[in-house]
Amino acid sequence: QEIGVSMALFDDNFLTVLRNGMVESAAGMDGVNLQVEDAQNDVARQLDQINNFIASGVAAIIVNPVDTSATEAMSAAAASAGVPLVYVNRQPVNADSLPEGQAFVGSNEIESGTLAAFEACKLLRAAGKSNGANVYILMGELSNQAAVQRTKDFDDILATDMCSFMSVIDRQTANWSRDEAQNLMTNWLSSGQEFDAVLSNNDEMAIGAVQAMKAAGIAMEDVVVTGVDATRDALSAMQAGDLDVTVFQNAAGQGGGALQAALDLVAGEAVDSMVYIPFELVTPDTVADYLSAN
Amino acid sequence: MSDVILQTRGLTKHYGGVHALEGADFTLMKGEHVAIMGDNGAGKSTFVRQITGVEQPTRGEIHFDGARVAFKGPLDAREAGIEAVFQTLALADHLDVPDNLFLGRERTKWNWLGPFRRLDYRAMHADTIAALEKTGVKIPSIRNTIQNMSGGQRQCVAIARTATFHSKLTIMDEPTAALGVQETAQVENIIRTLKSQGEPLILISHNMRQVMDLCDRIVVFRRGRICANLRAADVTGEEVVAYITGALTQPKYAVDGVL
Amino acid sequence: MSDVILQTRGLTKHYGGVHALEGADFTLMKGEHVAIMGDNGAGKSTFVRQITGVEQPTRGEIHFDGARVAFKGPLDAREAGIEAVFQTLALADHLDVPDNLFLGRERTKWNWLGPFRRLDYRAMHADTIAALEKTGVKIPSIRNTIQNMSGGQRQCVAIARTATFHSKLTIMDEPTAALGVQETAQVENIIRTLKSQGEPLILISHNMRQVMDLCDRIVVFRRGRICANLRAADVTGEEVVAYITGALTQPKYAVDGVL
Amino acid sequence: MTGATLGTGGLKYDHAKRHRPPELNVFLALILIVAVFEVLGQILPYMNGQSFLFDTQGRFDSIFNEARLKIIILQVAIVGIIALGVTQVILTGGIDLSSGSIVGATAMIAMSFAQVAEVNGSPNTRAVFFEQGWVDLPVLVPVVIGLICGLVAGLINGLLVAYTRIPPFIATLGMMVTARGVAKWWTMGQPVSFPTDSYAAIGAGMTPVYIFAVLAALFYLVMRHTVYGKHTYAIGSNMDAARMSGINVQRHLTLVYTIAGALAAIAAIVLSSKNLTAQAGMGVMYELDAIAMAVIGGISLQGGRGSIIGTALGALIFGVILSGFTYLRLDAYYQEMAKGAIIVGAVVLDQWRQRRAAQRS
Amino acid sequence: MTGATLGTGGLKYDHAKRHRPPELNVFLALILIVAVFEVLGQILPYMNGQSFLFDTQGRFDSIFNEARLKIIILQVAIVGIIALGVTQVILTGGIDLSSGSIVGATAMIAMSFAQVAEVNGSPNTRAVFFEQGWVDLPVLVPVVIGLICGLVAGLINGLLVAYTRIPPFIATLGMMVTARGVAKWWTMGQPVSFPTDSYAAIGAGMTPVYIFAVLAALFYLVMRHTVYGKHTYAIGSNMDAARMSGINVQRHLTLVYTIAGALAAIAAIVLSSKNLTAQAGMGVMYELDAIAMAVIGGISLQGGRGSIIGTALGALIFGVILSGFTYLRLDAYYQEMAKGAIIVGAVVLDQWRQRRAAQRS
Ligand SMILES: Nc1ncnc2c1ncn2[C@@H]1O[C@H](COP(=O)(O)OP(=O)(O)OP(=O)(O)O)[C@@H](O)[C@H]1O
Ligand SMILES: Nc1ncnc2c1ncn2[C@@H]1O[C@H](COP(=O)(O)OP(=O)(O)OP(=O)(O)O)[C@@H](O)[C@H]1O
Ligand SMILES: [Mg+2]
Ligand SMILES: [Mg+2]
Repeated sequence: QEIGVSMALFDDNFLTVLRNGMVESAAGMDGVNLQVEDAQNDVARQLDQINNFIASGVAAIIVNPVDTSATEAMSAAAASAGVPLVYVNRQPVNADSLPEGQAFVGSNEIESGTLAAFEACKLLRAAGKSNGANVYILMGELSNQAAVQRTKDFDDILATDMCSFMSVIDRQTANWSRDEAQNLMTNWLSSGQEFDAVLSNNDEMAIGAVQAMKAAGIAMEDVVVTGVDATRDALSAMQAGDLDVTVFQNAAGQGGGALQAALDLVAGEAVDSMVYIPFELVTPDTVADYLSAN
Repeated sequence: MSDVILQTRGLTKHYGGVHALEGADFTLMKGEHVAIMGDNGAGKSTFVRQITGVEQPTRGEIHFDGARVAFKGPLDAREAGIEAVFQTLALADHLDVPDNLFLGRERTKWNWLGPFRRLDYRAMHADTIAALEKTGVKIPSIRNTIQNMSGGQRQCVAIARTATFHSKLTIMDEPTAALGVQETAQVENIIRTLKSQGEPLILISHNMRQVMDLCDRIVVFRRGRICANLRAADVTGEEVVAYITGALTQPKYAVDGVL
Repeated sequence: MSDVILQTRGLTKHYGGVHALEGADFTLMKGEHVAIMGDNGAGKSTFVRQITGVEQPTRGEIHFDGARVAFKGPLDAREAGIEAVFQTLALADHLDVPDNLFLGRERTKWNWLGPFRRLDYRAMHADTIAALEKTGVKIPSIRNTIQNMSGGQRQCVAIARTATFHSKLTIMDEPTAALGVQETAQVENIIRTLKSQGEPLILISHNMRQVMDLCDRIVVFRRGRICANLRAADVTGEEVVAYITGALTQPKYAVDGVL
Repeated sequence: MTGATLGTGGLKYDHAKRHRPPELNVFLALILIVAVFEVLGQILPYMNGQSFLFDTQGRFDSIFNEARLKIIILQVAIVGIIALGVTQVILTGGIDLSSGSIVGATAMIAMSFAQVAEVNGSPNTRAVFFEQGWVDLPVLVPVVIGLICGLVAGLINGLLVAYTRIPPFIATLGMMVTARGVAKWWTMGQPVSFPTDSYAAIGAGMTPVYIFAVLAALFYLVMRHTVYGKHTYAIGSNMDAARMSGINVQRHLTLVYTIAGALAAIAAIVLSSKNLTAQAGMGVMYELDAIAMAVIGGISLQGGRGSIIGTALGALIFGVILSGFTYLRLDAYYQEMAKGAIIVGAVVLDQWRQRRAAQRS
Repeated sequence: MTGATLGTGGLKYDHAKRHRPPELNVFLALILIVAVFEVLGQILPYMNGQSFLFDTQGRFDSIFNEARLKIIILQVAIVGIIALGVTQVILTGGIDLSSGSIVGATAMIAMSFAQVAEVNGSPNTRAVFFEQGWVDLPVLVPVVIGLICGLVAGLINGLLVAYTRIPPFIATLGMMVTARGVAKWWTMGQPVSFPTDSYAAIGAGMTPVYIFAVLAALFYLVMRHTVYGKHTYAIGSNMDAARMSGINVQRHLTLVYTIAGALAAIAAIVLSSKNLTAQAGMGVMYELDAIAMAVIGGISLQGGRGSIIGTALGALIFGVILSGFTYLRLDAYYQEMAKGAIIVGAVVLDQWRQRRAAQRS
């Protein structure tokens, strides 16, 4: 069986794990052939890829949407060609109204930013800064949905009574990149402003910020740094005491799950139209459990 | 003053430290054919570039057809009625002969379409052949692009362009430099026709015989300055060469007491 | 055969449908100065481009200095000992005069550095002034870039470049076209010096007086073919013009029975 | 045309040899690439003899794999529209790096005026102008607003290039960065979805292909038969000569860039309609694809040479490559590597054939 | 130099007026931009009179905000290294779009030979060559391998441009796509982290700035005082003339692109070392930044004009802009919009001053 897979982006650490999870479980099955395409973060390219899959006559399609609000056209294309379609990892807008033969396997993006920011809030309180704490926010690429969502989650937490003591000095984008985050953090440091926490949309940027702070001789115990993704580099940084919070999402599990759902749909079996896999908070206390996970 | 078509006063152009043109006072009467001569680098082409608006002079005034003018660009000069064959020819390399001949004033149909009006290739084509035949040049196919033309063929295209459109003043900067014997004769005929039609001309040339044959007056440039203004009928070729090389200077053009 | 420096047999070049050069058989003896004349577009420059390796001929053989050659590019031709002034001059617009003069064979120091060997600006500078003075051109500052030079100044730079380096064969394509009276005389002197040194030369020119003065032999091109091969001492200017215009053709060059 | 009217004589001239349109080479490259895919499909064992263009499984009524033919054109139609504008810019000797970003910004802005009032029965509170009540507007509103966005962006490019004389690369690079900023700022990065049905119809099905075809035909005529086209070529061939010939170069350049902006806007409208969403990241790298299409189609980056037909063929080559890779089930990694090689290969082939033709003749 | 040796006479010539290096304009633009930030810092109320370049809080020994000065240069040093190579390519009249992707591929490959054996006490089983036992290698190994990668990529670019005569835009666009594919394929998209200490030292602290400074000085001398430099300018000024003058244009172009590739590789090594990681997406858009730096520094995209000093100043302008925005805490959206405008503005200013200078003199 030929299964077409369109990934939002190949050079994303998390999605790479997810993709590999899928490829590995396919390798373990007989007669299942995966064709994985890279949509390079372009919704239009993704739709074209789906149409190309249809032209090639694949049995089912798995889509990791570039953008969850761009899924309507994809659902329509697959449905009219009668090809089963499974969305993975990012919840499509039309999740409640998916056509017959389509499903979603993944998690709710809202959780990740919320978990991280709330943990930061608790850590700052524990450190006795509940009468006022300054934070910097590192945002991902502004045209990217995860960046927008996670930043919004941060804001929502910061707006709660419990965490409103945290005030944002500045928020800037570092485009998911460690290098840009490093430069940005150094720029912030050069203004000499005091701060207590750095909330980052992903781990890479958090690590960049950590590197910049360490280069400037700032003691990492005094600053709360949060990321999202639980990448290996991040876990290592956490073990070293640099990173305080990150959020884990079972990527490989999602990949395998999506593949199974697709095969079930092809076989005509009943499939839950929504399968949720929750985010999990990672702190120095629990880091050991995740070391070999992603 | 109504007999004067072009007059410059104190026209000056400096390029960085190079004083390419210094205080040129020049007058051209209607119907008159004047030659400009001078060493290489004497400032002749620079003078032409100032009066055709290709460059902005550093100083000085230009009066054309009774009014003071300050052309912002060659478009202005052409609209005022000055046609020029530049030394650099100003041809578009990738276009063919008719395209170049009519560049900027194409024959068109459906003119209400503004910039999208339709080109009348047929009319331009026929006119091109006619214009080229006047210059005597042989071009196997006018549909070939200019970049594939020989040096003389290009020059003839540029001359044909100027000769095709009527103007108040024609300027030719070394028009026959690259031309063969026959073509030179034809172009000289074109110039004679202009004379008989009473159209004024400024001709830059290094060819003494040609200048003596065709022009009423010779203005000599030296080191960026005018150094002589001679009636062609009154001088010999040797005398003109003497002015060019600096052996002679007319008293009224002497600078700093140096003749 | 050892007296022959250059010989072509059946040299032919077609550009698309244009038969620019057709079966040219041409021979040049050591120490001989030959002029090539002909209408505009007759194929003279095309001929030069084939023997200097700028283009690859469609057909035909070239023998140079006793060996059959097939130059892949102008670099080969130059290394074989052919120096040329092209009609298009081949100067780098944004470089200054010494840079252009020594382009491709700079005076250098520290030669063990290979492509990164150091330029000896001082030596090139001095030599440039000397070379320019031979051509008689006046250039206010050789540090100015070529794009800021007048037409004649450029041409003199190109000529100075060729004259500075010794070669087995020198080719000049209309070298004095843009030159003034004085500069032309100087360049003619350079050519006479070559003659006295026994260096062979191919000179393309439309200037009858010049050709008659300087050359031993005149080869006339017409419509892409050689139509006459004349000893300069044996003919008059009028006769040559007759060959150029097609009034005359030498019997051995007649094509299809048409003279 | 008889020989007599073609020139004023001189050399012998062989009329038969004259016409050798360079687009022919591009077309042959296209055929060659299709053939390679077809052959690979036959010889690679895992392909089971599946055909690239033909219907071997009886899925369609015709002998062709219609789904493939459609997607080949459909997936390049939108970038193709941009490429038409970019072609004109390149013909003037310029370059337009901003088209992809203009697509992003225009798509966001146009889409936000094309919102439905209700989604699945409940009010569409996420509509950008929900509070203003600007929902369910007639389709003309978003289209006109989108076009205006593109025109303005193009106009700014044009004014910068024409009047300040900065290199087009820089003017449009600036616009590229700025327009991308606008796209993100418009809704603070939020995507805009749920267009009205009439807006959604613009890019539905094969409509993008028709729009591309009509525009391509139109601009083919314009470039070949109007003063606008002639002046575009003249400026690209020798800007100084064009100026000295009395062409109003500044006004013309402004017009060219403005038209390129408008075409990017059309592409944006079609794209957002086709995808039923607008995203700030839309159109990233489209400018490079559009330029590559033009150059593969034989447009010289020095300006002055090439034709719209070439660009259209270049777009098709792109479409074939993209589809062909999926058809061969090539790993995404190798796809990228191969895509680079094929782009280069197509142009090399073109150059090589051109030079051989020049030599042989 | 005396007047007598400067020329062979003719016109009156005013030696005093000759020298007006165009880099001066770029430098003035730089000063202007710094001044604008400084003034904005004083007048914007929320800035509390904080200074851009000066130390108003007594944090440093000197009067300058040294942290700011350092980051201004540090954040552009790496792209600056690329820009040195790109400058040479542009001077030949070409363009290099592949440098960013070469950075990505080289960083991945080099880094995978620079892995430590143990992370946090446990074996680094994820090291790319863990099974082969290629861990804890001497720093020379990844550096040399990285350089070879860059050289090979550059060589391919150069051979394509020089021998097949396809436009550099296309050759390097192909390499851009291909190299990005290689970067992703090398580890199937996995990032490579945990380098050895010696590798990590290459990009630590201010070392990138020193590397940039040394390379810039070196290439300044090379471009100005060696045959290599002269031929680079000559080719960009008039390739046909260079060929007819007997320069081996093909060999020279190959060399230029190869050197550009090598500089991209150096940048990649420094970058991955500085970040202690290599990612397939590294270096995206660096090529455009590098080109923009060069053009802001006055390098003409037509080739033949400009100097390495200009590029270095262009890089500084970039650094100042980036730092200045953060300093002003400008919203990310407005940053992008403003960045575009400033790039354009800097070049417009430069052009305008040059033209005024030409006019006035
Ligand atoms: N843009 C420029 N910048 C600097 N110098 C220039 C520029 N243009 C021309 N010059 C200089 O001005 C002088 C006059 O040049 P011009 O072209 O007017 O000479 P000319 O009299 O036409 O000579 P020719 O007979 O060779 O055509 C020359 O010395 C030339 O080097
Ligand atoms: N690349 C080319 N493609 C097509 N035709 C060409 C090309 N180069 C030259 N020609 C044609 O070949 C013919 C000969 O050109 P060539 O330059 O040899 O003439 P020429 O004898 O040097 O003339 P002139 O005295 O004007 O310099 C011309 O008709 C020209 O149009
Ligand atoms: Mg002149
Ligand atoms: Mg010639």
